[in-house]
Amino acid sequence: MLSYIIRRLLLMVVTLFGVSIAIFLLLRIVPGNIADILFDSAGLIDPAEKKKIVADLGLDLPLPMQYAQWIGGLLRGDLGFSYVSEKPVIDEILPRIPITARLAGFAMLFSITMGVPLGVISAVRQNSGTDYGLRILSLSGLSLPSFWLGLLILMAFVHYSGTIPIYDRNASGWNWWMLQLIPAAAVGFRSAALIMRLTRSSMLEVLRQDYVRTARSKGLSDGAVTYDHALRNAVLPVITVIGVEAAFLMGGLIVTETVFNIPGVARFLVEAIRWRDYPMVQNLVMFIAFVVVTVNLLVDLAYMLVDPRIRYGS
Amino acid sequence: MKTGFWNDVAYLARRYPLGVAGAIIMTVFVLAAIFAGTVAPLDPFTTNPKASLAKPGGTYLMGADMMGRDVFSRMIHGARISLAVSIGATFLGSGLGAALGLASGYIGGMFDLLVQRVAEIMQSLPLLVMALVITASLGPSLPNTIIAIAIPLIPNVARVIRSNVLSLREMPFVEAAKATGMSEFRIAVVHVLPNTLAPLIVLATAQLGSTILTEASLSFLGLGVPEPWPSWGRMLSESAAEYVRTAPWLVIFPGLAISLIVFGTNLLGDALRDALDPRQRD
Amino acid sequence: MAPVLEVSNLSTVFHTRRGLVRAVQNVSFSVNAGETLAIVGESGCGKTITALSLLRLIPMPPGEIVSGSVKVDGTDLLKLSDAEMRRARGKQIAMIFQEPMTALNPLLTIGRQIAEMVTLHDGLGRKAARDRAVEMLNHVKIPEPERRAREYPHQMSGGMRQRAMIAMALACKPKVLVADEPTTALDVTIQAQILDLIGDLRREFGTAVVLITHDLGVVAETANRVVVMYAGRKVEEAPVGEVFANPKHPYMTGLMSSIPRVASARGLTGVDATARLTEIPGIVPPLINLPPGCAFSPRCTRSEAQCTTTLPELELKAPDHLAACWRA
Amino acid sequence: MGRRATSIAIACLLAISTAATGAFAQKSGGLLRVTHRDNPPSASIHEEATISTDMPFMAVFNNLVVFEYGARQNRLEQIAPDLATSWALSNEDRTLTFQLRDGVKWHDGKPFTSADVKCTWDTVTGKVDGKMRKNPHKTWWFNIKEITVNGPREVVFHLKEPQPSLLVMLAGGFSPVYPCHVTAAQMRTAPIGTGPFKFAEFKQNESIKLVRNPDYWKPGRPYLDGIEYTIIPNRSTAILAQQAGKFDLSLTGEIPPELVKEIQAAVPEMQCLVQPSNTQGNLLVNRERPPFDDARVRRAMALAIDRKAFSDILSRGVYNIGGAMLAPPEGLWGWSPEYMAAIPGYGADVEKSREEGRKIMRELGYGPDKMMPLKVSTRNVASYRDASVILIDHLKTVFIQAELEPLDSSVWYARLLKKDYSVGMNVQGTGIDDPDVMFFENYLCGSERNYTSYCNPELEKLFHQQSQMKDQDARRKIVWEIDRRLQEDGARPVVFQSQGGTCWWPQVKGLKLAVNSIYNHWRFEDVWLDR
Repeated sequence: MLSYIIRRLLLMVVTLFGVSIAIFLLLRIVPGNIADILFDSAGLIDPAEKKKIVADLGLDLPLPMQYAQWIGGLLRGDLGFSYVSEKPVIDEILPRIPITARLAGFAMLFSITMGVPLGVISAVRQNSGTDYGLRILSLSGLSLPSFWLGLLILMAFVHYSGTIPIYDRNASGWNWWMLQLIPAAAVGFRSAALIMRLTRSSMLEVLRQDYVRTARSKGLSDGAVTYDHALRNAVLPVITVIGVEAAFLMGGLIVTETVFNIPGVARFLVEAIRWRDYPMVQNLVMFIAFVVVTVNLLVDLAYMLVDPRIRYGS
Repeated sequence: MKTGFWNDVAYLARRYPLGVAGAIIMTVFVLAAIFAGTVAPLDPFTTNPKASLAKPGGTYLMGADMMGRDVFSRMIHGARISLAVSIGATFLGSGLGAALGLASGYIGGMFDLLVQRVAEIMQSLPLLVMALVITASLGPSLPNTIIAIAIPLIPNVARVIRSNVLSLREMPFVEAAKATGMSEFRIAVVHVLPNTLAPLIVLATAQLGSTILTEASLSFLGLGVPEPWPSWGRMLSESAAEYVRTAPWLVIFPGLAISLIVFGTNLLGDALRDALDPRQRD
Repeated sequence: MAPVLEVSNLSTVFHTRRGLVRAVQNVSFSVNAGETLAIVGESGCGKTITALSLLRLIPMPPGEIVSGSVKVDGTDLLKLSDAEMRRARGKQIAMIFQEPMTALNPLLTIGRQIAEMVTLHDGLGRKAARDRAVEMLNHVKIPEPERRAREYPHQMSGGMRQRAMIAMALACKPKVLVADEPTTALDVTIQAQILDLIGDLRREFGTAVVLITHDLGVVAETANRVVVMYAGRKVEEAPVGEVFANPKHPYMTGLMSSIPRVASARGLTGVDATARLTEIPGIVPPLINLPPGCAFSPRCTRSEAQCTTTLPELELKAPDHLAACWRA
Repeated sequence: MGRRATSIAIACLLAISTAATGAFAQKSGGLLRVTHRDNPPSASIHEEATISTDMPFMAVFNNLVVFEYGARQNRLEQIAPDLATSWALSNEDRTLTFQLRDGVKWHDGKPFTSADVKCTWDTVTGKVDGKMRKNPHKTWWFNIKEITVNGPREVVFHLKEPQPSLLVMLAGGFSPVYPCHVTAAQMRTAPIGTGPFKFAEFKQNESIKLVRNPDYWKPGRPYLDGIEYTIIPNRSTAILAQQAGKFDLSLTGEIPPELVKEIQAAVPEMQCLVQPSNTQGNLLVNRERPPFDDARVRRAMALAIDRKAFSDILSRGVYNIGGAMLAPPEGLWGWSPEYMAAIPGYGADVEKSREEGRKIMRELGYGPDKMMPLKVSTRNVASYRDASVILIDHLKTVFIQAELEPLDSSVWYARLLKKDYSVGMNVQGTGIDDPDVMFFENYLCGSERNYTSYCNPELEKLFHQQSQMKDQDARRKIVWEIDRRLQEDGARPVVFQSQGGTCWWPQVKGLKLAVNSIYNHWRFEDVWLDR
C-alpha cells in the first residue's frame, strides 16, 4: 500500500514535469507575446518600445534559460510576476482558487447527488416509462451546450424574477446559496447526466451478477439488495469517472464562469492565455494539472478503500 | 440476401428504437449538409440591410440575423461545418489515438511507457485549455479547429485501444497466429486491429457529440470556426446572444440544432455500444 | 413420512422478443427430510430455471411462473405475497450456487454476508449474528473461522468460498436446500469434500436437498432419487440405484454412456464399461417452437414415427420408475 | 431615424441636467456601480488608448485644463480650468503659460507642483525615459519644443509652431497630470493622482474600485463615496445585470444602438445616450502589393462600398457616414451633408457608383465569370469581423470574390506593420474630435499608425496650415478639403463611424456627456446618487 502510494507520487512528479515542459513550449509556439498584445491594446507598434519590453521581461533569453528560471523559481515557491498586472502571480491566483474550488465542489456534489440516485432508479425500473424519461433527461444533459443552458437560466431569472444570479462577492445568506448553486447546477448538469448514465449501466451490470441473486435468495428486501449489495458494487466505476471528470469539469467551468461572471481561476486562465501572460498561464496550468493528478490519486485511493480486492491485492 | 439484410435492419430497429431515432436525426442532418446548396433557400453569406433581424416566417423561415442573412439557410450550411468539425475531429483523434494505442500495446516496453506518460500528461491538461492554445497558435480556421479538437481526444482513445490490445494479445487466436510464424506486424494488423474496431467505433460515436459541443464552446469564447462560416456554435454565441430579447430565434434555432444533433449522436452511440460491445451492454 | 418439498406441475416461461420460451413444463417431484433429490440433464434443459423457480428468483419480467405449486411443509410458496416469500427464502428454502467466486458479494466480508442472513430471519443482534456466522464457518470445517469471517471472498480459495456459501445457506437451518451445480467450478478433490459436507449437514439438520447437476458421478455418490430433465420437461424419475441400473429413457442412457466413470465406479450393469465413450449427437433444442412430438426425437437413435408427432406421457415403466418415452 | 434616436436622447439628457442643477439637492454618499467590458491593460492612462483604462481611472487624476462639464460638445471655445487656474498665449502664440492651483496634494500627501507637469510632458514627449511601456499619444505632442517651470506654480509650454489645438488635447481625458515621484510601474498598477477619487483596488478581470478623496481640492466634491467597476466580458450578461438593478451605469459606448432600444423597451425608466464612440471602420488597402498598386482597382473597391448599408446593418442607420473627421451634428469637423453628397462614393445612388466600379473592373479584364480573388484580413473580433463580412458582400458587386482571413489580435498589428496583407478591415479609435489628432496620428508620412503608408507631401502642408489657424471656421474649410482629398485618394476609405450607447438608472444624477467624445467626461466629481 505504502509503496504503491510512493510509486504513484513519483509518477505524479514525472507527469507534472512533463506538463511543465508541454505548457512552456505550447505557449511559445503560439504567435505573439505580451509585447504584441500590449501594443495591440494601444493600437500601435513602435518596434523600439516593443523590443524594450521583450528585453525587460527576459523574453529574448534562450528558451532553456527561460524554462530554468521559471522552474527554479517554482521550486523555491517563487511564481514570479504577472506580465499584465505586474503583481506577484501568487497574489493573483490564491484569492481565485476558493471561488473556483467552491463552484467545482458544488457542481460535483450536485452531479453526484442527482446522478447516482436517478441512475439507480433508472436501472431498477429498467425499460419502464420512468427509465425512458430519465434516460432522455440524461442524454439531453449531455447534449445541451452548457453556456447556452447558462444563458437561458440567466434570461429566465431576469425575465421572471427580475434578479440575475451572477457572482456578487457581497452576497450573503439565502442569496449566497443561490449564487453558488445555480451556476453549480449549470456546470454540473453534464456531469450529473454522465454519472447517471454510468450508474445506470453499472447498476444493470451489477444487478445481473450472481451475488445479487444470492442476496435475493437470502430473503433480503429489494431495497436492501439494491442499496446494500448492488449499489456498493455499482459505484466503483462511477468513482473512476469522477476522477476523469475532474479534468473535464475545467472546460465547463471556463464557460460557466464566463456566463455567470465568476472571477475564478478558470476564466482567468483563458484571459491569461489571451494576454500571453506566460508566468500566469504556466503556473495556473501547473496548479490545475496538480489538482487533476491529485484528484486522480485520491480517486484511486478511494477506490482501494472501497474495493477490498484491490486493497489486499490479488 | 437482400431480404436477410432488411430483416436484420428490421430486427435492429425493433431492438434499438432509440438508436433508430438517433440514426434518423443524423441522416437528416447529414443529408442537409450534403445538399446544403440545393436545400437552403437563400445564400447564407448575402447580407441585406432591409432584412436585419427579420422575424421568422415568409422568406425567412427561421428569421434573419443582424446582418440580414437567412438563419435557415445558415443553419443548413452550418450543418456542414458542424459535421465537418465533429466527424473530422473524431476521425483524426480516434485514428491517431488508435494507431498510438495499437502500437503502444503491441510494441510495449519503453515505447509503451513513453506513450502512457505522454497520454497522462495530456490528460492532466484541461481539454479546453489545450484547444484554446492550439487554436491560438494555429489561427482560427476550419482545419485548425478540427486539429485543436482532435488532439485532446487522442489519449483517451489510445488508452482504451491499448488495454484492448493487451488483452487481445493473450487470446488463443493470436497465440495460434504466432505459432504459424506470422510476422508481428501482420498479426497486429490482421488479427488484433479488426478486433479493436468495435470498441473504437463505440468510443468514436460517443465522441462525435462532444466534439460539436467543444466547437460551440470554443466559438463562445471567440475562437472556433471563424465568420463568415455559419457554424452553429458561432451563430448562437457572441452577438446573437445579445439580441435574445428582440430576436430570440437567433439563439433558439442554432441551440436546438446543436442539442438535437448531439442528442442524435448520443442515441446512436448508445445503440451502437449495445450492439457492438456486449460487455458494456445495458 | 410426508415430503418436506412437494413440487407439482411447475411451469415457467420467458416472454422474449423472439417468442415464448417454455423453460420448465409441468415438472413435479417431492423430497423428504434428510433426503437428496438430484435433477440431471445437459445445460439448457431447464434444471437451473427449475431451481430458481422454487425460490421464485426468476426475473419477472421476462420470466413468469405460469402454473403449479411449490409446497414446503404444506405451504405453497407460489401463493405467498412478496413479503412472505422473502421471509421464506433462507429460512424455509435456501440455495447455493454454481460459481462461488461470483455468488458472493466481493465488497462484503464473509462474516457479514452470513450474519446478514441470521439477522434478517432470526432477528439476532449484531454480536450474536456474528457469533453465529463464526459458528457456521466452523460447522462447514473452515479453519480459523474467526479470522476467515473478517476476510473477503477474493481472499479465499474456491472450495473455501463454497463452504462459506453453504454456511450461509444453512445458517437459518432451512427445511429445503437447493444446490445448483455446487461443485462444477471446483477441483475434483475439493468436489468430493463439498459433497460430503452437504451430505453430513443434510443428515445433521434433516434438510431436504435438491441437487442440480449434470454430473452423473455426483448423482451416483450423493442422491437418493433422480429426476432427469430434457427440454424443460421431466423425462424420467426413479431412485438412484434403479435409474442407473435400468435407465428407461434413451436420453438417460445416452448421458450414462458418455460418462464411463459412473459405470466403472459403481460397477453398475446396463452400461458396458468397456464400451467406447459415446456422446449424444446434436444439442438441446432451443425452447422456442418445440416440435409437437418428443423433444428428444431428433437426437434419439431409437426414434420412430410416433416420437415426432405425439408427446409421450410420463408413465410408470417399472415400480417407482417414471419415464416419458414411447420406446421405453 | 438614428439621428432622431440620438436627438431624443440628447433632449432627455438636457432635461435631466437642468433638473439636476436646478434643484440644489445633491446628496452625498453612495457607491456608484458601473459595468466594465474587459480587463484594462493597465491603470496608466498615458500608456493606453482605450476607454477600458480611460473611463475608470480618469477620476483619479486632474488635467491642466478640462472641457467645460455639461457642454454639448468638447471644443476649444469651452475649456475650463483644472489644475491650471489660468493660461495665456504669448510669443506669437508659440508660448503657452499656465498658472497652477495652490494647495493641491497628491493622494499620497505629497504637494503638487509645476515639476510634476514638466515631468509628465517630458515623459510623454519622449524627452525623458519615464519607464513607460508604451506611449500611444506621442504624436499629439509633436509640436512641443520644451517645457520649463517658473517656480512651483507656473509652467510654460514652448511650441515649435502656433497650435491652438494643443489646449484641446490637454483638456482631454488622456492628458492627466502624473506625479513625478511615483514610478511608471506603480502608475500602471496602483496609480496616484490629485483627482476626486483615490485608487483603492484593481483586481485583474474582476473589479476596479475607487474611493472618495476626502482632501480633494474642490470643496464639497465629490459626492460619491466610491465607484466600483465590475468586469463582465460577456455583453449580454452585463446588460441583463444592469437591467436587474445590479449596476447603475454601463461602460460608455459599449451598448450597440439596437440593444439600447431593446433595453429601453424592457425598462422604460432607464436613461440611455447613443453617441459616436470615436471609432471608425477603415478599409486598408496595401498599395504596394499588386494589383492594388493600380489606383483603378482601389477606386473600383471604394465605389463598391455602400456606406448606408453598413450603417443600416450594423446599427439600424445610427452610425454616422462621413470622412476621416466625425460627421455633424455630433462632430465639429465633419463635412456638411451638402458638401459630402458631391464626393464620389458618398452619393445617394450606390448602384451608379457600382456600375462605374464594374466598368473599371471590366476594363481590367474581370467580369462575372472571372472574379478577382482576394483575402480580406481582419482582427478576429466581432466588430471587425461583422464589418468585413459586409465588405466582402459589397466587393462581390464589382467582381471581387473575397475571403475572410481572421487574425488573432496579437498577429494583426504585426501584420499591418510588416504590410503583410492585401486588404484589411480595421476599426480605429481617435481620442479627441480634433483634426490635429486625426491627421498627424494617421496620415502623416511615416507615422506609426499610417498603416497604408499613404504619403502626400502636398496634403501634409495643409495639415500644418490648419493646425496653426486660430479662426476655427476658416480652419474647418481646410479640414473639409483635406478630408475630401484623403477620401478621393482612397488613402484609407472610411466606411462608417460607430456609435455606442451608455445607459444609467435615473438615480444617477449629474451625469453630463458631451456628444463628440466618449473619453473626456469621467471625472465623476459632480455625479451623485439619489437613493
